[in-house]
Amino acid sequence: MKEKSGTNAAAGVKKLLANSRIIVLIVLVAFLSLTTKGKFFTYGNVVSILYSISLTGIMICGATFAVLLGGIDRTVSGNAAVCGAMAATVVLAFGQSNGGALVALLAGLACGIVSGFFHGLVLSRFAIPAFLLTLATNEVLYGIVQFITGNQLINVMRCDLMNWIGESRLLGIPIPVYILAVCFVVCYFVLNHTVYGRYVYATGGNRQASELSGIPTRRVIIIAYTISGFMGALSGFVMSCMNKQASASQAQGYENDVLAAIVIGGVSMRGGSGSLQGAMLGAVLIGVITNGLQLLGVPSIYHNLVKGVIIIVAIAWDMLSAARKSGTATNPFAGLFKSKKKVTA
Amino acid sequence: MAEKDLLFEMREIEKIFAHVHALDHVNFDVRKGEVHALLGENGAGKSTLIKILTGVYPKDGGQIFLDGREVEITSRESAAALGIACIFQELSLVPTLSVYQNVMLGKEISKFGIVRASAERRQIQDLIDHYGFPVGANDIVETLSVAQMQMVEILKALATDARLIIMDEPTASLSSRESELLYKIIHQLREKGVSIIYISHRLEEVFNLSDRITILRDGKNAGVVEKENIVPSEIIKMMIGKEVSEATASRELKTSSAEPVLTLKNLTRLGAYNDVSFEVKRGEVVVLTGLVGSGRTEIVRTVYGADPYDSGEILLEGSPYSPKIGRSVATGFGLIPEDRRTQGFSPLLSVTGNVAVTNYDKLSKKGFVNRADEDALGHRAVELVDLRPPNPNVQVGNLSGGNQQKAVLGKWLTRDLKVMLIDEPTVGIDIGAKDEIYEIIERLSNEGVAVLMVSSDIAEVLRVAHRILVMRGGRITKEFNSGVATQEDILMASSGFTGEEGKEDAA
Amino acid sequence: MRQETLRRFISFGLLLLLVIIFSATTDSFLTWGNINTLLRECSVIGILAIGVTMAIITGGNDLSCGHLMGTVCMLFSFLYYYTGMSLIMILLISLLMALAGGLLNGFSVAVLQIPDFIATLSSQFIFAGLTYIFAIRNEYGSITQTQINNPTITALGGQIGSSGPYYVTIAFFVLAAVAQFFLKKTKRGTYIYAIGANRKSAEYSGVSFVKTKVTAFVISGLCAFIAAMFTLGRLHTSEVATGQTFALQAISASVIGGAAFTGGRGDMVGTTIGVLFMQVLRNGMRKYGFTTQVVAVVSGIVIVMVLVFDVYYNEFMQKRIKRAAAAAREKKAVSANG
Amino acid sequence: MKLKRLISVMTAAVLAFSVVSCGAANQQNSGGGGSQAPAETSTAAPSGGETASGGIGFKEGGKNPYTDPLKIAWIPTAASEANGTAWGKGIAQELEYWSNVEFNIFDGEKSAEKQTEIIADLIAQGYDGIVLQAWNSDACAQAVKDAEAAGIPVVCINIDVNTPHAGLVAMTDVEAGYAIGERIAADLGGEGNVVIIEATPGAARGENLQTGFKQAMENHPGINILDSQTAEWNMEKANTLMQNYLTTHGDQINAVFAHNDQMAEGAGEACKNAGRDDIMIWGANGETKALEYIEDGTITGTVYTNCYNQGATAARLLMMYIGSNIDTSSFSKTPVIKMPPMTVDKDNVGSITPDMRW
Repeated sequence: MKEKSGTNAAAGVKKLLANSRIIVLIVLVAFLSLTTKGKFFTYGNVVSILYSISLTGIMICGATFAVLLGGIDRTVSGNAAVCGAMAATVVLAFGQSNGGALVALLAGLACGIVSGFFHGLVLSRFAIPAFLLTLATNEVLYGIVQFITGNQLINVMRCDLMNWIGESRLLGIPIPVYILAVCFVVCYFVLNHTVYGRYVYATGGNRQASELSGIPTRRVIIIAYTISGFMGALSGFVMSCMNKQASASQAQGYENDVLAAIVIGGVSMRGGSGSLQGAMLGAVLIGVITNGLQLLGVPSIYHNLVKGVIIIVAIAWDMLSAARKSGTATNPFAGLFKSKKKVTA
Repeated sequence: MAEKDLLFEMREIEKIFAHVHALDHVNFDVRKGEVHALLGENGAGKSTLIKILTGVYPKDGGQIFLDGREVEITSRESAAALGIACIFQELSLVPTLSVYQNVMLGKEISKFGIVRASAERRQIQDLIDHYGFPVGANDIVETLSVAQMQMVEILKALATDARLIIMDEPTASLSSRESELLYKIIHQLREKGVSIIYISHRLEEVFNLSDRITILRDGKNAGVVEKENIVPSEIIKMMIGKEVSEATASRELKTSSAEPVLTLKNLTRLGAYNDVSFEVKRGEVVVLTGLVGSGRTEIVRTVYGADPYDSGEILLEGSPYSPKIGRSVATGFGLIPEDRRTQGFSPLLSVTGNVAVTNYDKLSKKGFVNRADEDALGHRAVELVDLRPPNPNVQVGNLSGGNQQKAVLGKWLTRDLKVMLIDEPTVGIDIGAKDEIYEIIERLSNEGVAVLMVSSDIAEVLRVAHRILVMRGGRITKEFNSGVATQEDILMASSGFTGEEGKEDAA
Repeated sequence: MRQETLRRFISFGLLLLLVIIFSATTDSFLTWGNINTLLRECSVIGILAIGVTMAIITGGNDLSCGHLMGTVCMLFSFLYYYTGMSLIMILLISLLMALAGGLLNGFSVAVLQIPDFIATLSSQFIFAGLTYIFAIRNEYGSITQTQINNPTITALGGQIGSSGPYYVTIAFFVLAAVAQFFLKKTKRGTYIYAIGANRKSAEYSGVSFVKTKVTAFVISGLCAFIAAMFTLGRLHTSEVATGQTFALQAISASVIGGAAFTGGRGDMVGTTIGVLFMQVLRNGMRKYGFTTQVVAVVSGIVIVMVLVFDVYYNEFMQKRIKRAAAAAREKKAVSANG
Repeated sequence: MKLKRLISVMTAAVLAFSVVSCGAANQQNSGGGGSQAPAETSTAAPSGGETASGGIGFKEGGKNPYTDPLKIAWIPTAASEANGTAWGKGIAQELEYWSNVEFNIFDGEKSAEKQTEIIADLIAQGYDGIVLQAWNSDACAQAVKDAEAAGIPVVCINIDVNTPHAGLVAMTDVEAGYAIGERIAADLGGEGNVVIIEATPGAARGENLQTGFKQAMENHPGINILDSQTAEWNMEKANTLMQNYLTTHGDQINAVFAHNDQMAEGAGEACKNAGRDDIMIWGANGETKALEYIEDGTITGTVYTNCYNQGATAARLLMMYIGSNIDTSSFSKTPVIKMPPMTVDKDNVGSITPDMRW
């Protein structure tokens, strides 16, 4: 949790620059602006990058709560698919009216909340690895989606409200980007300016100590996974609006992109450290890399390779610089080549 | 200093952490077959020096000599090769492996990589029988008690027939009986010519065990004292640079006349405590003392609601009270837990963060946090406990032991408490910080808070208690509530002596 | 009872329960043909799980072993198709590729000190990228495949006699036994447990964190190579998506078998039970002709129930042991004072 | 009723053997480097397999498809894909005519290993027939060979496997790609620039469409392929990719070719937002939503296939083999039934009646 003890803007910027991801981002932006003859750094392109990460971004707002508590939520994609399918079915039942869309949204979000609540309940009571539990329940959710959609595409073409969300723009910026911004601001506020946010960081850092200082740790965990379920569902609804369609295989694979962004954004997997803005920065970084590669016309087959290398370089730089600063960095190669020779007499 | 019988010498050692001088031109040497104590407050550089000697940290300046020749210690292996073995404060055992695997870790007897387990098991069992340790070679470490684990640590050092064994706070969690066993072993080692560097906060232990004492303060040498001219108060002054009175007898004990805040009636829990009844009055400091494992911590955890109890009754200000951990803080309880590192604080939060987390019932407005109020409370907590350096924005995990405990105290001082529960407040804390913590406890009782404290540090008990209850095997066996109690009275009561010499009934 | 044996007893019991349920309710489950096929199906994931378990025991993880296997398969096809190299050379280069993959993971975790999750997540991207690059293309640049009908490779997919156990199943059990011996009986194996359970203490005793982590990931790379060869034996070709979901299945199997993300726990017997459990569940579900959605929901729920039961039973046993010890202590104290 | 069914099965069989390769793709798809592209047109009658009686009759000791209970399996690449479901519906509708058939669907989970595993299991369970949408023509070949050897006829849908087996009812990937290529070239008058939105690299359908499209491009040197990148079958990713294409190439782009309808719809949304209604956008598969997008002009056209028919044809072919004495494992070449790729655009989209839409 970034301590704002009145350090002035300069110190803040300095700290920001120390974070290697910002530097990698700046280097990337500069490089891409030059090589794409200025096409990269235009208003339109920046908006298109934000648009491309809006769905994963909404999921990240929810999943970060789970990761800060030392867990993981792989069911963001399952919740998105269930909510999308439920919403499409409900809105069709209401004859694709705007009122129907609102009811559909509530129905979808309700599914997300129920799913998140269940995960919180189980994970706070039993010491099960969240990675594995949510892996299994994601399968269950996609099974439920197949029930709802009967493995067919549910087309929702005529609903004005959903079409408005899916395709229209305000001041040139698509609605999903606004939704992402609102989610980010709300979650940022909850994490950094509310009691609950402080409880999340305390419980993530040391659950036993938090319990002993009177924090209702079980409730903290349940609420965290409920928020994650809610955000997954909301992202699913927005996706269905964009695609004007709900399908049984919607949002598959998004849980890996969400996890990659959160982890690259510097949120520790053991819980207790990292921030929402860091996770969002991870998403932006991946978005910029993908966008840059597409603009440069790099064939798709090389995208994965480049993405993997850049991530390793950014994180390694971060880790080594942190170790060097704190004076504990012994020569990493010492262990590798065990010196056979006697100690220099 | 005769050169020849010097085993180890460290000259002009320097170490810089994030441009802070942790060690500034420190000199330190150890003779063969000598018990050399290293004293100094937390943060004086003791453990940093040891970590350089054991190759954990690289040194930034100075030289190290073995038998007169200069040596470079770059890693654990090179230290072990030189015959340096170390027992660290926080237990460094592999919980999922067995005792013999732990002891032989890194120096297995093996052919082509395949370990000859039976040979190792026999060798370790012989060593155990030789020194009479209460442990089996095949036990899995995570099933052992803290005391037994400490024994395995020492076994590890012995197994490498090291020439220098460094012991960092070895008796912190041992009972007096187990400590006696350790002293016997140290004497045996000294006969065999093994040198020992001994670090402990139990000064009486250090004074009668060590041949020489080196004192460090703020990363610099503060003096070397031979066994003959050890003067306790002098040495303490060198350690903390100011006067401290060491109590050998308690104040005038009295039963306070104020109305009881916390009352326990025949409280019982199978295997922990049995038929315990006592009261803690407003503004009174009641101390439960006794041997490790006599049920004291369990009582405190039960009152706080962390553990259940089988039968008996608890009254708070006269009315029946069933403790629930979630509501304890709200109803005015405070707890300084036994194991500070794992139960005391959230390491990644700052002092302000930890303090705020415990006080949100009065800090937050409708769930929202006011950053300014939080900072104010953080600063107030830092003043109340006189945290040095007084910066509330440092992560508590990075503070020294004494400051961590002050931060935990700060969590509660900022609240208006009815009952303050304290469990072994000064384990692993230096003399200076200990004194300040006692002053804080006294200030609490003067403000009318009922304090129930658990402690096995006799000097501490005498220094702080208004009333002393001695426990053995889960029962209160003796109460001192009048006149003056001395160190011997308490020692005798807690180890089961009933006044006649020499008869000790079973614990 | 040691916690380890207790944990293994539970997972073996659950496996047995599943087999009994399926054998009772469908007659086509408990036939040698089905069991033989079942063992064949889970062996490739089993071989990968051996490597993954090593990584998990060191307190880490390996998300990239499936993708590495895919890359090795594709490299083999690439060399086999485009270059006239001898089989031995191709096998050697593929082995080097697999070990290099393991080394990359080991290097970024141990030397660059990147947390296992991020390191293997990134190497997952790198291996996927390499697989695309090695893919064989027709003159229009589209990815296509070719049959590998080299006798030795196709033999790998075979079985003893006409209905005997498949070579891949034998390889899996042999490798599991060798790995179990390595973990329990050798120095390097003890170091893997030590680094996983308490890194600092292991390092203080002279165990090199770097070397142990590199060993674990290189073993995982070796397992990926062996799994790749048997996959080629089975499919006679390789395609871009080969193995991409295998890592998650291998991790699930290891954890159900008793390995713990916190490190220091787990072994090959547990992992083998976990692999068999997952496969019996998948194979059994297929016997009822449920619709695809029912299969997904039921198998997901069964895994969740197993996880919850496993943890609950452990807690229950732990409490019982503590209470029994406490009662014993109490009796001793009473008899002393009585 | 049974007799009528037998006759219709027989006619389908005859149709299979005298298949006429429709559409323009007549030249042999040589395909460099020995890769056998599946779309070989074959008119060869199944050599061998004639029984002594010289005609097609019931297999001695084999199952009588009308009375004995049968078990048929359908293995799509992914149960959750719309076209997979449509084929499944088509097969189910067809099998309703046979009272004694137990029809089960197994999820291929987009993995050749998984489909191989399922097929091995079906052999062990003694299934009578398998309809397979292979994830990969080579990777599933061995499993199909095992099934055929065990006397289980395997009919593939859309993607063939490189081993002779009972039959293939193809939606024609290469021809579809070729047809779209020709159509774009014609509409642009032989001159102009095209961007391609690819499927997930390595997916057989995507690669075949790309091959067909590039074959067509050989006839029109004037058409230039500006860029070709993947959107992983995904509508929202295609939307972003199209925006990036517009950013990079701007108004050079005259046409877009996407490997499936959803990606084409994504590109359509992106172009609509950018105010570019001059760009021709082509998809493939012919999903209902694509047809509606064609109707309101967001995308130009697609290649439609009646999946229900395709499924029914596959089922019909399979049932024929089960009853007959034709030993499909001894085929030297796989008989192919081609579902004619119907290029659909604004004018003829009306001809696809609602019941044909999936």
